Amino acid sequence: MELLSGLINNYYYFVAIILFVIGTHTMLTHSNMIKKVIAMNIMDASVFLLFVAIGYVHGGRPPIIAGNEEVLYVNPLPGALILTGIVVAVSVTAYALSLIVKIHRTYGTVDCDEICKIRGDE
Amino acid sequence: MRITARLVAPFIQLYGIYVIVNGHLSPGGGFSGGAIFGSSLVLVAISFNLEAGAKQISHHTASLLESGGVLGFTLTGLAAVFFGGNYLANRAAGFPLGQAGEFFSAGAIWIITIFIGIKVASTITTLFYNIIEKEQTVGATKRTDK
Amino acid sequence: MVLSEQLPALIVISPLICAFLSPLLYRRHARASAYLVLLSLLLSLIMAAALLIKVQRTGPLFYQMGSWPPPWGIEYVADPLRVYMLLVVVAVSLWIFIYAIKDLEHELRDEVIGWYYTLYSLLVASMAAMTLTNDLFNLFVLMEICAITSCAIITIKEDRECLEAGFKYLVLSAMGTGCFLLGVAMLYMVTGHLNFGFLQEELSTAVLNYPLNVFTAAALFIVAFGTKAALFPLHVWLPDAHASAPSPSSAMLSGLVIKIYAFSLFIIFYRVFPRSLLDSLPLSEIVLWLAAFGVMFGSIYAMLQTDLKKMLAYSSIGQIAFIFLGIGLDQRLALVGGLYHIAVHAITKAMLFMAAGTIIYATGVRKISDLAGIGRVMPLVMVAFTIGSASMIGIPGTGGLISKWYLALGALESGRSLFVLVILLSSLLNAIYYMPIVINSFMSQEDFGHGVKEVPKVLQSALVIGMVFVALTGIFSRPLILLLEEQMALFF
Amino acid sequence: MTYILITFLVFLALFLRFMLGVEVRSILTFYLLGLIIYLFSFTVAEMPLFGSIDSPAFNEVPRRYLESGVAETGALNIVSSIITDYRAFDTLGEATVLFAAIAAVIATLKSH
Repeated sequence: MELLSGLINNYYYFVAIILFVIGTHTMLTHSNMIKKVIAMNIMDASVFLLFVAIGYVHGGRPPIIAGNEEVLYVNPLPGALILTGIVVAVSVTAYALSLIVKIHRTYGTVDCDEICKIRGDE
Repeated sequence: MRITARLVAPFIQLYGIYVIVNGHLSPGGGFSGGAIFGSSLVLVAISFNLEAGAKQISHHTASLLESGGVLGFTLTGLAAVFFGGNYLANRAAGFPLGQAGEFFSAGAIWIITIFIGIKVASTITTLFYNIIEKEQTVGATKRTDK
Repeated sequence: MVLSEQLPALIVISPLICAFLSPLLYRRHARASAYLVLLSLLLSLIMAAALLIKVQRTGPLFYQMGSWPPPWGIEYVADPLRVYMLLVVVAVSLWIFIYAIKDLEHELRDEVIGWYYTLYSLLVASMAAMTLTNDLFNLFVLMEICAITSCAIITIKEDRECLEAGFKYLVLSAMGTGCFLLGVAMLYMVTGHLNFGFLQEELSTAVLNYPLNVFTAAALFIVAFGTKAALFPLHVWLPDAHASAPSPSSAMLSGLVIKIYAFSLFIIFYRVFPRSLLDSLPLSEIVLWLAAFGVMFGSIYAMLQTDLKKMLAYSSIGQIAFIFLGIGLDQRLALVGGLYHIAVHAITKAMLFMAAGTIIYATGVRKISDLAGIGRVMPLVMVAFTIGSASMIGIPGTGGLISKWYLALGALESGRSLFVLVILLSSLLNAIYYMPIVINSFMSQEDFGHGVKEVPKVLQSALVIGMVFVALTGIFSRPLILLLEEQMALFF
Repeated sequence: MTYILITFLVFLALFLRFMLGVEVRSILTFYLLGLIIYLFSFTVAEMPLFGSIDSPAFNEVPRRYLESGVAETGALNIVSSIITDYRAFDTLGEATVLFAAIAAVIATLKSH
């Protein structure tokens, strides 16, 4: 019961973890390369979700200081870190996609199993 | 479609620049602004053709801007060392902070944001062109084969 | 402005600036671009040496990026241990680059060589920064630079095998960084810090309130760095990637890139997790057993290979496991051995890959069985190969013996004589697969049956430098061992 | 203690299953990942409460960013001031990643 109430309270974190596992699963079981790249993005996105959720404070406002009155702002650090993380994920995706374009041109397929078959035949 | 693109593109570009230069005052910054600006160039290229897009920013300029953007960032950091701070220092290196909330404020942040904006915009266009151009040449050779 | 205070940043920045300049420069002056990389690496090397002297004289240097004190800004730390690693990285990459200038001409097309220089200097910069950084998130960003560039120097070759190997490497290392970032998120959640020192302080209390979070983070770190450093069951990407890459890339990847992850894991174990946590968790036990399996597995698979570069790649799996063995034994002398093995293996394996690359350059032969009699045609290359093999096996007088000696001493001192057996057995296996090549190449009755091109002076000189390096790790190991012992005394 | 072992073994098993056949592989992966979710759910239940002001992450670090960020960097947008000032080296690394991606893409696509 304690487990359940903990999960309900922290369901943001739990969803992020589930997404992470879905990403891992897709990455490991699907042989299509495009799907692998999508799974990679799901994994990254889930971690970003977790990170940003850490920074949230109930009733907090976005950390853009306006005026001098006392307002509660959310934690700005995770947001800033994730901004970096997103760009990193984008560049990895771009590189992976260009690699797939190249692989498609040389092998004529984007399926890992078929590529293994082609290489086995050589 | 083309008319819309031609109509909208300058506004998107203007908005991108606005987001970049106001990065220290409002939500946004180099990354988002650069992405907006870059995608406007991609939009033009998609809706017309590659040459029209290339007219807006040529291949050579893009790669020049790209290296220049990061290099500018690095050199800003080195300038901080030169002025007596540590690497990438802002206040400690004596960059003028100005009055918070004004347009020209926050010292090195302002400079760095612009460099990032240039870098990201050129990156998006270069990525797009590199992947698309190869596809086109491959498609062209295939057609001649037939 | 005191220049010597700024060294940690400048060492990283020098190859970075060079990386940004070289695509602009290469279009007009191809040669100048190569010299620029050479110059920047040399500059970094000189600065790293200066840093080592300074650090040994005045103690660790804490460098605050942007002049912000640690919990708010990013901190770089230069203590003798990290600077030792930094020196290994910069020196070995400078030496490999000398080899690369000539070797690349026949492996890559002209247009991409400029980009290769860029990627190479980015890789060096990221690795140099990874040795010094004291911040978890910064480490993540640097790991991604390292992952992208190290994949790119594989896939740059016009070869379909490279593409597939590169993709596999990219996907698995992206998974590794995903796991790492999840671990970072969990640690950040319970402590609120990213700086190593502050984390260590906070974790000793946080582990009482949130034990599972910390344990999961530790497990995720092992998975992440295990994937990236090819620890035994997570090594699936390595043989293809290292064997199919251009020879300088193979030397770089096998020599430095996998080591840097092992070193990062070591730093995280001992600088982030408090001592009490390490003692109460079976972390090092897991690493230890995996490493022992890896040692045996890598050696046995290497014996089965017919391709020269593939054999060297499998041998890397066995050798990287020695470093993890040092971490796993969790004992002072074993750690000295493991960390010394980083330098030894970086130099030796890089030289072996260079020798293999030179053979491929001159003759085009890749199969081990075709190497019979090559020693009489290319004596210098095979002498280099022999010296490298000797160090791999651990023949007396070589660096390989010293690191294995310390590992065995450590294993004995912690009462785990089983692992002494593992070390001995793996040396035997190494001898079984390295010695036949050497003996065949010199003693074989039949003549070498392939055409031989002349080996350029640059490649020869790179091999000579390599031999000197390997000899140095054997003969003048004393100062380095002393430095490591002194540093290890801080942990125990 | 046992927990960490299990988590780790599960990850190991994930990689080991490359050696099995396709059907066994997918079923095994499915169960293993179910197990991982189950294990992780304990971790999640133990995490600091979501959105709470007392969570350990909301310590002196973000407080200083929020309180004196404007005075110290001159930027109203605190996220901006973190990425381009307090932790500017991360951002330099990030710009470098972008540059590396471009270099990698061009190098990969040109080499044919």
